[in-house]
Amino acid sequence: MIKGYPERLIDENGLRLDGRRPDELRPIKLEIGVLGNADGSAYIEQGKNKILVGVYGPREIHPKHAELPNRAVLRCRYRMAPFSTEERKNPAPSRREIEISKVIREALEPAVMSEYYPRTVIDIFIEALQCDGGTRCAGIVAASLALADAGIPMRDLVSSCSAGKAGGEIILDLFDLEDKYGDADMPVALMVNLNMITLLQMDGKLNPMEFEKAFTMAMEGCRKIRGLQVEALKKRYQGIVEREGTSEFDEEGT
Amino acid sequence: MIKGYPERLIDENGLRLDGRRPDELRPIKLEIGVLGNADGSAYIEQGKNKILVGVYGPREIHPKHAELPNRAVLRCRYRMAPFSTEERKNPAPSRREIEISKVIREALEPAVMSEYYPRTVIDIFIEALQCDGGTRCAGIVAASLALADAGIPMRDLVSSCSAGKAGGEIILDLFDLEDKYGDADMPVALMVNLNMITLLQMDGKLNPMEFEKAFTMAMEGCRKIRGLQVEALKKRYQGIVEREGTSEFDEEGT
Amino acid sequence: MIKGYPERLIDENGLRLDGRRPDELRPIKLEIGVLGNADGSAYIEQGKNKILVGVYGPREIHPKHAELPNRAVLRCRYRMAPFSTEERKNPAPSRREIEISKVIREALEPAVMSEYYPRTVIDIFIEALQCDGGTRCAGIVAASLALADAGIPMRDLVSSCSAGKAGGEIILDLFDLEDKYGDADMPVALMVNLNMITLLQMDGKLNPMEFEKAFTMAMEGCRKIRGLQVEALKKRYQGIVEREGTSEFDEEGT
Amino acid sequence: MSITPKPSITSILEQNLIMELAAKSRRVDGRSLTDYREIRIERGIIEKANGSAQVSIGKTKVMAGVKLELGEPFPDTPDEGVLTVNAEFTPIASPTFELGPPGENSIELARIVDRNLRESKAVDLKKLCITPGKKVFIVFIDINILNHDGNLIDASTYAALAALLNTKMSNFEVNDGEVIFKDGNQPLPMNNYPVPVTFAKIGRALMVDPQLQEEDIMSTRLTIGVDKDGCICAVQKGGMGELEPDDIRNAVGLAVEKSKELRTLIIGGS
Amino acid sequence: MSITPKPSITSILEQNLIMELAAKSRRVDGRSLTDYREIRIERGIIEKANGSAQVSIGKTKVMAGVKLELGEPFPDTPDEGVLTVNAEFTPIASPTFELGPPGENSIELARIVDRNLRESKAVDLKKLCITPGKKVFIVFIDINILNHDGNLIDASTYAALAALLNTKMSNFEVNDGEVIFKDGNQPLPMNNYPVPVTFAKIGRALMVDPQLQEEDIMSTRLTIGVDKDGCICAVQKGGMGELEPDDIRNAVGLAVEKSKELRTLIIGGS
Amino acid sequence: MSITPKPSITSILEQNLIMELAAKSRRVDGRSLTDYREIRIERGIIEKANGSAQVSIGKTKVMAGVKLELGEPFPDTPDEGVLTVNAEFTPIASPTFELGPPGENSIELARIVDRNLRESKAVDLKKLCITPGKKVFIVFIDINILNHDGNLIDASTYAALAALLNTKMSNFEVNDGEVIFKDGNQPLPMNNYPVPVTFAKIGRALMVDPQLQEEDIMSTRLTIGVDKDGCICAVQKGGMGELEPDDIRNAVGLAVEKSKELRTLIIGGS
Repeated sequence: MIKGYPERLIDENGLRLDGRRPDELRPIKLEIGVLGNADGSAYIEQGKNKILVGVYGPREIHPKHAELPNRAVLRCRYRMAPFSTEERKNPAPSRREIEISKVIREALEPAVMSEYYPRTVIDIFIEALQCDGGTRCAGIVAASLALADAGIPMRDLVSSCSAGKAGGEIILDLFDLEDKYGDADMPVALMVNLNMITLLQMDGKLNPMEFEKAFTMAMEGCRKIRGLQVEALKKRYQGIVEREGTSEFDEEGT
Repeated sequence: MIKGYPERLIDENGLRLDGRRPDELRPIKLEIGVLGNADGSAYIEQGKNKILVGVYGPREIHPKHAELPNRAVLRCRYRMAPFSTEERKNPAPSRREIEISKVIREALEPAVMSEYYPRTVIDIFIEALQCDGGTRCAGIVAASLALADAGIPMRDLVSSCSAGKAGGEIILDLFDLEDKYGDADMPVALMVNLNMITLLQMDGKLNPMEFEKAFTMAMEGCRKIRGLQVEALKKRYQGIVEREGTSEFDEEGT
Repeated sequence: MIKGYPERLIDENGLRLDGRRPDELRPIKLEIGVLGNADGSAYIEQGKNKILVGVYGPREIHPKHAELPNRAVLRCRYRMAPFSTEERKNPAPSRREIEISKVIREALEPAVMSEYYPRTVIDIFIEALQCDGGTRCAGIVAASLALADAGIPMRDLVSSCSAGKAGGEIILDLFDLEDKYGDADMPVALMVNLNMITLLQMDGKLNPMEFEKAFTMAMEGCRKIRGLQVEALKKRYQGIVEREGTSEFDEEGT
Repeated sequence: MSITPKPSITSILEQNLIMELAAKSRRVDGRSLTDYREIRIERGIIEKANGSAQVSIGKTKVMAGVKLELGEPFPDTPDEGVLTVNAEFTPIASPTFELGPPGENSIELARIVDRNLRESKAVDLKKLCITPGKKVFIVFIDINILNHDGNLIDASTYAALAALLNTKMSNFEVNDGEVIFKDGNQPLPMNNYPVPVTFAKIGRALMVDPQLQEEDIMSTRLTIGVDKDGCICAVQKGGMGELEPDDIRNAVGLAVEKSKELRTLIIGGS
Repeated sequence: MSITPKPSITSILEQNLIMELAAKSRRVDGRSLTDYREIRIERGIIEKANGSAQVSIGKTKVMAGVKLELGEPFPDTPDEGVLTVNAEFTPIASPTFELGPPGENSIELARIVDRNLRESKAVDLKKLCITPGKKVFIVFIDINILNHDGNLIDASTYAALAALLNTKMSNFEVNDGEVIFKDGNQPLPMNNYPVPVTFAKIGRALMVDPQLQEEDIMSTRLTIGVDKDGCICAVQKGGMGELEPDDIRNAVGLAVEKSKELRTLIIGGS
Repeated sequence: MSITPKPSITSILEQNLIMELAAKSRRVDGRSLTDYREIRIERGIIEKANGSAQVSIGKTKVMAGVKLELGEPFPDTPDEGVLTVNAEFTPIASPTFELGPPGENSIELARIVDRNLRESKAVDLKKLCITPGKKVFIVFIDINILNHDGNLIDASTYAALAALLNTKMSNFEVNDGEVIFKDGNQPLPMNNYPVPVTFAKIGRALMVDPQLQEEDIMSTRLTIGVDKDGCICAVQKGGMGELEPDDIRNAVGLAVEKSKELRTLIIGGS
């Protein structure tokens, strides 16, 4: 049930297999506060990517000796559902998932003001329900919103997007086929206001000029995505304000 | 080395493959106090089933944080020896063994007066040395006796037996071939004096009338088995009294 | 890529496949203090065997409850690198490695004066980088030196060598082919000055007279190897003295 | 190793409230003892799966995905496809779920879903055989718990059943033992539609579809699976308590009734 | 990772008693240094196994079961069947046994049993080859420790040997590489009967068949496996202590003698 | 599950010293920001491996071994050999390394080495195919960290590359799908020689080849892999800190330069 190799990734009009221009993002849908139990949660659809993030914490950490005296510990698990990929994924954690969990945690560490919550843990659980390329970036985007939803203070939102190369062109936000059959993929995470990179990976082949072009394009993508993140937060915040406004009595205002 | 499918499970005289009538139990042999080290132990043979149960406790629990402040924790492991089945069983715990460990523990929980021993653990180890259908029931019967042998107070003995359907008949105490090629199997555990069900599972296909008939038959089986359990305890108790009677000096009477 | 079975293990001149006489050791090279981080370390080449040993400790033990109140705990891991053998070795610990870790620890226990360091652990890590027969003996020889290098007091050095039988002859220090295609292998460890055996294993077939001859030959091998161990320690000690002598100022003499 | 679980985290006040209401056949959220919370089913949400469904029962949310692969049959059923159910309690679903390999609760859950489907012969496994003893379709059903607010067994089985009903398999020919996929899809061959109804016993009351607070203080759980013919196909008692024989009889009767409307709902939009 | 074990749970008083007795070549249960406890062997108790035996030495109780299956040979012995020994320290056997994957003690035990059988060529593995390099019989020997009162090595090896001697394999024909089973049974082809004799060193005394209390305070354990020809086939020193060279010489001499009567007992009723 | 690591064990005094020096573009061991420590490469030290190399960068010491075996290709690249990289942080290498299955650091390390080799197409995998879809050579690269004094990524990749360049494979013929090995050896077919350059950011300074003390206090790590054509083939940011966009631009420029001399050194004596 393997799909064939695509003949070409960019057509004669300079458009991609899914009809996008080189520097165009896939359609993105963001929702905040989608889970009942998690302290914060968010859901992202980016093309066919569907990713759910739940945040618990700050909360007590077990085992106790894992705590840090001067900050909250961040724990992060990125996990692909068995049905999320073309071929079924074995439920046991793969090396890929373990590495991605690490780079996502490291992409969020600089933003989270963990020093406010010593001796606690903040758990970030990322469930990739459907994977179509760029899931670590999409996961970071949603995780950032879920952290905000949990009320955890951050120095900046973390926005994330990949760029790369396929069919000879530098392109933004690669989907699965472009990632698999293209020439290079470079996921980037940026704290836009601080102008600081918190994730950078690349594989493939790019000469230094192409690298620069892709890197700049990825940062531009991050900025666009930040706009969507802020919009989603506003919508959520408004929603809450409106709902709270309708409550009959709310003395303590919590 | 797989045996063939049996032609029919009930013959023209209404008898089963092993010659039993529909409501007849397999021959059962019960022994109590069969192991040297365990605090309590029991052995059951039921047809070809051979099961050994050892109980340790109440004793200290490790890790300490697993203790409960107001009762003893029960731990239960049901395990099939690699040579216990037609095909060799891999020694690693199977999902089946994990589920059976859970339902057996839950079948014993209502009987054990665990509130007498806070902050301790009572370990129940069930070793199925040969399996021929109905081992979870047989395991419960023997575990009940091993708990008594360990001197752990119980609200009632737990008795257990399965009923089901094969060859169109509702039958008691299915053995392996009836379980595998029959239409339904329903293991039941009953605290006979309290008339309370502590285990109930079923798989197969029974209409509500058949269900009722099988359920009633299984409870009847439990009552018969309780008779055997009490007999075994009397024999054991007598044995102890007699042996103690012959000891030369026993001031404190322990 | 399996090599063929050798036609005969001892030639018409009584020499072995690698040209040695029956009671001859392979060339041995010993180095002490070869690692930067370990508290003590040693390296042995014995024929094609290449083994690196690092010792850490006495140091705090985790988890805490593993400590002993009246002595240091010894922990020992013998491990074969995946590229150390003819066929690649799976990186997961094999039953063979687990058993060898145990017998090596037990071979060192009688020598280490663990009572000097209660509530601590001494870790002995043995990395077999290339294996060609007799690696447990070579590992013990190097571990003994690494313990000395770490400054851990010992009642005696542990020296170790195997003897066995191949091509009808009793031979010393078997290499891989002799071990695999020979008739018996017997690894021995001896504290030479105390004349005490701390490791003894054997497999194969030896009548009692052959056993005695091989056992005696193995102990003789241990004595020769002890000479090499002492020499290596002297060289190392001299090296340190000389280097310390050249330091400009060393008031406390540490 | 099965171990007595830690007790409920529901507050004593809440516990008392639930108990008192139960004694009057009432519940905290106003439902009757035989009412389910609102059930919503979304189908086909995971395009990369052969079939998928997300089921919500109140705030409980479960996703099931079906993947088909070619593989070997079991030795004792050489002419049948293989059905395999796996459940994961993803840690986003509850503050009490822990990471790591599946524990006894998720294994029990998967096995109850499996038994409902297997014992009712829901999937026509004979039709999934390519070459007897050698090659068959394997039906992987993976269940992800996304939010846990009680009654995972029913939600998971409904999601699994809805996902199977949503499953499309490529048309194919068998040529000399090799499977050649062709254009177009066909539905998975289905024979039966088992529907479990789960009860909680609180005090002396037996109530369907317990929410999390109710599960936390129930003494016993009882699941009755009913197939399309009104026959019982799978039963499981859970929890550390006990049941009167008549509890079971009552539950069976009620489940047979209740399962009909639930089945319509699950098959519904397929 | 091998780690120094926790010390004995035997009381100091008992320890002193055993030490003092040992100094006078005596033992707590009145045995001489060269006496085994009573050995009982039951054969064929597990009908579903191809062979089985339960061995008691005093209160130590061990069960061994043999299962035969078809499988692939090892690449370096393509024309031989495969022998595999697995031992489990079931937690019913001792308050100190822990659950979980086999630890170093059960692995060491299984490997000593394995070496005794393998090095003495006890099973005629050549006769278990069906198609060289492709299909052979695999002999699974599974050892369950049921009660631990010392000397598990001897009890386990005797049980394994008795179970092999009790093993029946179906008659079969090989037709075009396929095994066709026929009516009737044949015994497993056996070449040798290795018998280990295990010693404990306590103080300066060397005593056979240590019971648990003795094992708890012995400095060193020594096992000498002797085959039917009076040759040594497997040796293993265990424990954290040391041995004088003459201890080993004495043990070898005694084991060669002692193994004869033990062998008669084990083969005995087969 | 990735978790915030415990903080550095480097003393505050040392930390301050390193920070102060970094602010002046200086380093504790006197190197400039763009200097590597002394690199030494020994080749072919493990005769039983097909290829091997030991690389030292200062006191960091890493060994890589290459083994070739026959096996099956991946389904999506049926006409290519398989490359697999495994790294073990052996506990002799550092007091902080723990036993047990590979953790996230060794997995990340192995995957970075793997990506450098794979993305640059270093090994000509097409030439390692015997029968498409059925039989190919598998190239196992196993990396053992022997002493950890910082910059494991560079040391490991250099060792892996040097070991591949040192690898000899038996001459062979393919006859009817079977591989027949013949006398003589040939080198492994290589296409490219990727060389990563790793930077640490301390304060505002970016320095190559951090030693352990520097790694302990760096905020961020950045690795730029450069292939023989001066193209970037693999990048990885690590650590809990952040980078300015210009840090990355500077690092890329420097890495392209720096990798040339390093490549000469690594290919050097091959």
